[in-house]
Amino acid sequence: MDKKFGEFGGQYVPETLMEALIEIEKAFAKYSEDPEFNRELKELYENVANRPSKLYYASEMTKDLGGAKIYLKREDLNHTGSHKINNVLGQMLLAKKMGKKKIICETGAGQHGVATATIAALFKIECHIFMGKEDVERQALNVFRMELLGAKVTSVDSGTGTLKDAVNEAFRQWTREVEDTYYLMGSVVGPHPYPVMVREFQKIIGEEVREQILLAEGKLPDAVVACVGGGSNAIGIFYDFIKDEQVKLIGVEAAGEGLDTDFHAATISKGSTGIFHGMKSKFLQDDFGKIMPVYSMSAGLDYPGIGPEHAYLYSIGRANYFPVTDEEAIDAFEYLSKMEGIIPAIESAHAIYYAMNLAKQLDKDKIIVVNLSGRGDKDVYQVAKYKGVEINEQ
Amino acid sequence: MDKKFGEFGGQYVPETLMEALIEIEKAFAKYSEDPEFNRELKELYENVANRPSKLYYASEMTKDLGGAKIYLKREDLNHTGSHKINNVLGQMLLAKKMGKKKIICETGAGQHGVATATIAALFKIECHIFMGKEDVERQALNVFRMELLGAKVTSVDSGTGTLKDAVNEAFRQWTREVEDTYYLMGSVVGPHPYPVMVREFQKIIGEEVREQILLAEGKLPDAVVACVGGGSNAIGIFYDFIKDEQVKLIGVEAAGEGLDTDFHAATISKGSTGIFHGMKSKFLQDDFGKIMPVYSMSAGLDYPGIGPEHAYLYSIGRANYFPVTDEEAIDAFEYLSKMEGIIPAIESAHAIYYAMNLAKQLDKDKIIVVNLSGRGDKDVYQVAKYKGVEINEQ
Amino acid sequence: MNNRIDLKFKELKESNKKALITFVTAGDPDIETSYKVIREMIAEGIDILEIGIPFSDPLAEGPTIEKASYRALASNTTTDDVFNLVKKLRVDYNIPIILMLYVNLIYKYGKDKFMGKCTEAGIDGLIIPDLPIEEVSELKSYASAKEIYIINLVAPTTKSDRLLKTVKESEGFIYCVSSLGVTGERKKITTDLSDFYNRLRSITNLPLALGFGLSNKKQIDGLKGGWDGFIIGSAIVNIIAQYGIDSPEYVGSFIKSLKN
Amino acid sequence: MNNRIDLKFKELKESNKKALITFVTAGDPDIETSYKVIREMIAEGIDILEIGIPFSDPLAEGPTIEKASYRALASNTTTDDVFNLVKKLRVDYNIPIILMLYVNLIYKYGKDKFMGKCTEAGIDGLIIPDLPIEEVSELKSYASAKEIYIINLVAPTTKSDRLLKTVKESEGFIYCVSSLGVTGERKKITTDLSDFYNRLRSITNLPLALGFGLSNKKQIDGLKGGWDGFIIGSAIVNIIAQYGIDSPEYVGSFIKSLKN
Ligand SMILES: Cc1ncc(COP(=O)(O)O)c(C=O)c1O
Ligand SMILES: Cc1ncc(COP(=O)(O)O)c(C=O)c1O
Repeated sequence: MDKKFGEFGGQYVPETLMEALIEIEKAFAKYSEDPEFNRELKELYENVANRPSKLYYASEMTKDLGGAKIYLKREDLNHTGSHKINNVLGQMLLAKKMGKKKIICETGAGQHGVATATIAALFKIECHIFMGKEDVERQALNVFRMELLGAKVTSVDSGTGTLKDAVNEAFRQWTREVEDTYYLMGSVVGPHPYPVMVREFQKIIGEEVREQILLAEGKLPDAVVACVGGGSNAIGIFYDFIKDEQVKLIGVEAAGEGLDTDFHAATISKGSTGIFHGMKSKFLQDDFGKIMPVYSMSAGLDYPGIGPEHAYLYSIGRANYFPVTDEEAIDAFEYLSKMEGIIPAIESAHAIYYAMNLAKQLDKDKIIVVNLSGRGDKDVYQVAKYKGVEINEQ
Repeated sequence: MDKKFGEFGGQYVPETLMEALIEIEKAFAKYSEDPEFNRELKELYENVANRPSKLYYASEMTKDLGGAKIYLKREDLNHTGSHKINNVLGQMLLAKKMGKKKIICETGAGQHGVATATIAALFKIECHIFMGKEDVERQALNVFRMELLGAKVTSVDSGTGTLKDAVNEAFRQWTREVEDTYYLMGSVVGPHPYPVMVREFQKIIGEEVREQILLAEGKLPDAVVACVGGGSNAIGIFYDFIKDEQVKLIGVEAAGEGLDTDFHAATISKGSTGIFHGMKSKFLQDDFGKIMPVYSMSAGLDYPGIGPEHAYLYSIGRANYFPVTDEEAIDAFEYLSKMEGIIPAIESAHAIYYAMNLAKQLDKDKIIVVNLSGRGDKDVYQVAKYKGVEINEQ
Repeated sequence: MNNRIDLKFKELKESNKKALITFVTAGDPDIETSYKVIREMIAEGIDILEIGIPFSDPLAEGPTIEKASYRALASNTTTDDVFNLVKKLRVDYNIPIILMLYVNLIYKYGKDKFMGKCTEAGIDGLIIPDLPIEEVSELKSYASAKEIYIINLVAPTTKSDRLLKTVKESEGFIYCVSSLGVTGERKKITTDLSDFYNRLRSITNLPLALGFGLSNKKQIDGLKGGWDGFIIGSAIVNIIAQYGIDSPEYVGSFIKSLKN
Repeated sequence: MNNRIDLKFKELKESNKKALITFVTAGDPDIETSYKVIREMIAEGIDILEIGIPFSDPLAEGPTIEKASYRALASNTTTDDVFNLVKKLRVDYNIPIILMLYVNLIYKYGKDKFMGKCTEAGIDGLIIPDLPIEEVSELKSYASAKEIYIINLVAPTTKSDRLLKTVKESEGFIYCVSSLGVTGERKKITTDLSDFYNRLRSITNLPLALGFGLSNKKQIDGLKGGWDGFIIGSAIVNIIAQYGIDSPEYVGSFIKSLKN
């Protein structure tokens, strides 16, 4: 299996973890070719994740914007409310086949943590989740949710107490108990084989879109748009279209308070090549290679790196990446709510915003597919606060 | 169209509303036979509600309980997270066909309000929601959610400031603007034709279950279990099985802190026949006919009445109704979370609890289908509080 | 034609007068005050008395009468208390007395038992805001057996066919709702009242009393249509809300202002 | 064989001694204290010096060294400051000096430029905890060109084929990780150390230095296997955490206790 995408990717981890990565790579190579594994996975996609997810024609939005037709890939209607479940199902099934008895993972706001805890509960596998101290405080409800599902949540107060530190701590924990523990990475990041593996478990999104759009429109979309944190929902919807050069692939990254401030997470726009969290890719870092604190109101995009395959697609010009600010994302959040009656995850709202502008510039015979990677219930509180609305539940 | 179910039902409303009810009845009679209306509704069920909802075999629960096979009808995976959307789509489409420009509705915790605001946004119809003052305070987030979707929310501080008062106020408002306004009732309650109409828009649940269970098991279930607030998810899953006498129909009502206390909402267990909110049915009332304050930690079951068709099914012995307390529902809430990785609505958890006990008493060749009417994200905060866990989001 | 309501309208018609019908919620703020308020009203010359029985969920009422209902419930006023109040009034007065109440209060009390108590207390009619003509049969035979009238309501929204059906079934008088909405004072009534009156008059000879939103003499004098009576509720209840146990004299002055 | 590391091990072998390799994070709590701590350590007779460059995300470190990294960053210590520190040390000392740092610090600095600076400052080797043998080629040619050793690590989890590959590629010595987990003191080391040692010794003649979790003389004396050296990190960093700018003398006493 190729460990790199061009110059990006690789396995930059402590020696203690290398054999575990090799073991996972071998198991993945074996099972991804195994018809029984694939049958089971398909069943889990259908029965547990609620796949296939709908491809929804956003008629009101399309009408209102007056340009290209907009379709939304409804990953928000998956069990647990986002695309994260696809990857969790794949890796959890793999971990089970490998005979692992324990799962560890990192989580930012808690989406990946909740998805992992959910499937660990179903699979009766012990689950230990690392979450930055800041995030634990901001997302106390998700902590309770994970605990309710039977997981143990450890608050990480090193570094900035956010997602990257949760990853650090999960790696540390993994080195302690690497022999019987599986690290279930939440995005297309980290050392090989994670970026390949997570992409393989997420590419179902794009495969479904192809079938659905051909059925609905008889042709491929002109552009596919997705938000990019680590990049799993984006690669998931892009992958099947990479070979179709006419389909524009557009990733949207979090510009937070703006690219001209220190408060953003726009890795491609403002980052540079580096090596971190086991991979060579693009990172936000200072001149000496220190990883920078990042910011986005969207916890799922609040990460200083990006998956190596995206760095590669960007380097060869196959995909483009654009920044969208907090404020713009909130505009889109409100717009989609009022226009289609769909409250998007604030992550996904970044992609929606870009698509709103793109649609206006394109003719009516063009088609844009946006990955609605998750639902926004989790973000309503934060948006209310941002808008200055007092919420005091009792 | 028959206005009564045996002695139950009818149209006990102020004269000012009668013509509106007649107009709705006529429109409903016309459109429910109209192929175009039904085609549009089917499309909305599929594209907007995300139907059909899965029938999920709860293998872990079944294994753990050691008795009958348990299937869960996954209404929690519908858009907006519960069965409420089915009814809202049906009535909103009807209102649109009738040329109504404004929608009013009541909501308890906010499920029906959010569903209505969602579809009103999609349909570009003005939406005005009445919600008890107590509920507005307890569910501030849902208020913001409805407003985000473009609805106007009015806090009702008369009476007990809860669901029944919201219904009262919605009726009052309707009398003020009855000519261009459609009252979109959230359950199989109220005056004719609501109980019939809402049932017709919810019966898709049971129809799907029949098809799905025949496919999965080659036979009908032995019991169908659903929680009962007003009774719409219950009638929705029961209706198609009423003719199959061998299928036991079981409604589960909220026993709150216990039937021996004043804090419950167990209408069938402890209520008596009366006339309220436009219908003759069973109600919790005092000796003089005053409606009693009710209690359940589950806002969706916190209603002093029950739909007239349930009162009828109970009176003829076709369906049975059993009480489940707050504490038992929380047990089931935690059990399902840990066992299947599904966090149920606290309403649905009442049904789950009953099914857990029933399954243990039945042989392994028996089948129970439980209506998982909604997802529990909305309830996590409250359950945490009940369990004494401090949640302080920032 | 022994019902006091019929006799009263006959008497008023003969002297070319319109009926003044006034409403009070029994037990607001307590049953003793209600008794005194009613005595004042009768002393000032009202023609028909309408007594409301408090209900937990008065969904046809605006905030004024709704709150009166809650105050009366807070003073523990029951249906039986209202029967006793009427009995006490009957010691001194022969005025037509109508109860206004929600249908569940009758249903739960027992339809037959309730009507028996009405006769015993000397009640002449019932106004039941949540009992439209379609459901009147629920109570009609029980009421008729005890010679109690059920006063039907018609609204500006009521269409011809149902209007016809309603007037056919009516007795005593017809309660004509002045405008859309619930009870309560209104700044302006926008219904075309002369049209409403004419539609009704063309199909019935029964007395037509107008209610909902009426609050002072000037407003009433300015109303279009040849109405046979006017029903005043919230304006009185507002005075009681303001003065509580001291309200009888204020209500009395208000009634006087309506009569002049 | 001009690298100071090789010379040191040759010298130690000849006198049948084991190497004492000690670690300090540069800039913790400030670069001046680091300088003094190092002078003390050298004065007390350590054999090889390992200097850590602070990093924002030291994911192979336990809390002790991790926090040292944050303290050093808080005092604004940069890679250039560390080069200067080594240069200053080289005025007085010829001890082998190894930098411990995360790969990104080299990559971002510029691989070629970084190695040049190392030579210029007088650095002999690099320990890069997140650069396993699979990725060593990233830096190998740059380091070799400047005669800087890259010290490879092996862990108890490392299997035979990779062990073989690693020793083949190694130079200077092999950093043998005593147990699973990150850096930091351990109450007990449960790895079968004699087996670990024998597996390595059977395939290489390179010096084998044991690290991770070693903290005092008694513990080290009790360890199984014929290790050629021991690496002490967290135990020293803990003293610095406790005494801050006053730590040089305490570190000195600690080193003395190890030597006796
Ligand atoms: C809804 C949603 N979308 C997107 C993301 C970003 O992750 P990725 O870029 O891996 O899709 C997250 C991460 O939590 C998420 O929850
Ligand atoms: C998830 C859920 N289930 C059940 C109910 C109860 O309503 P009904 O009895 O009409 O199904 C509600 C009401 O809000 C609900 O939200």
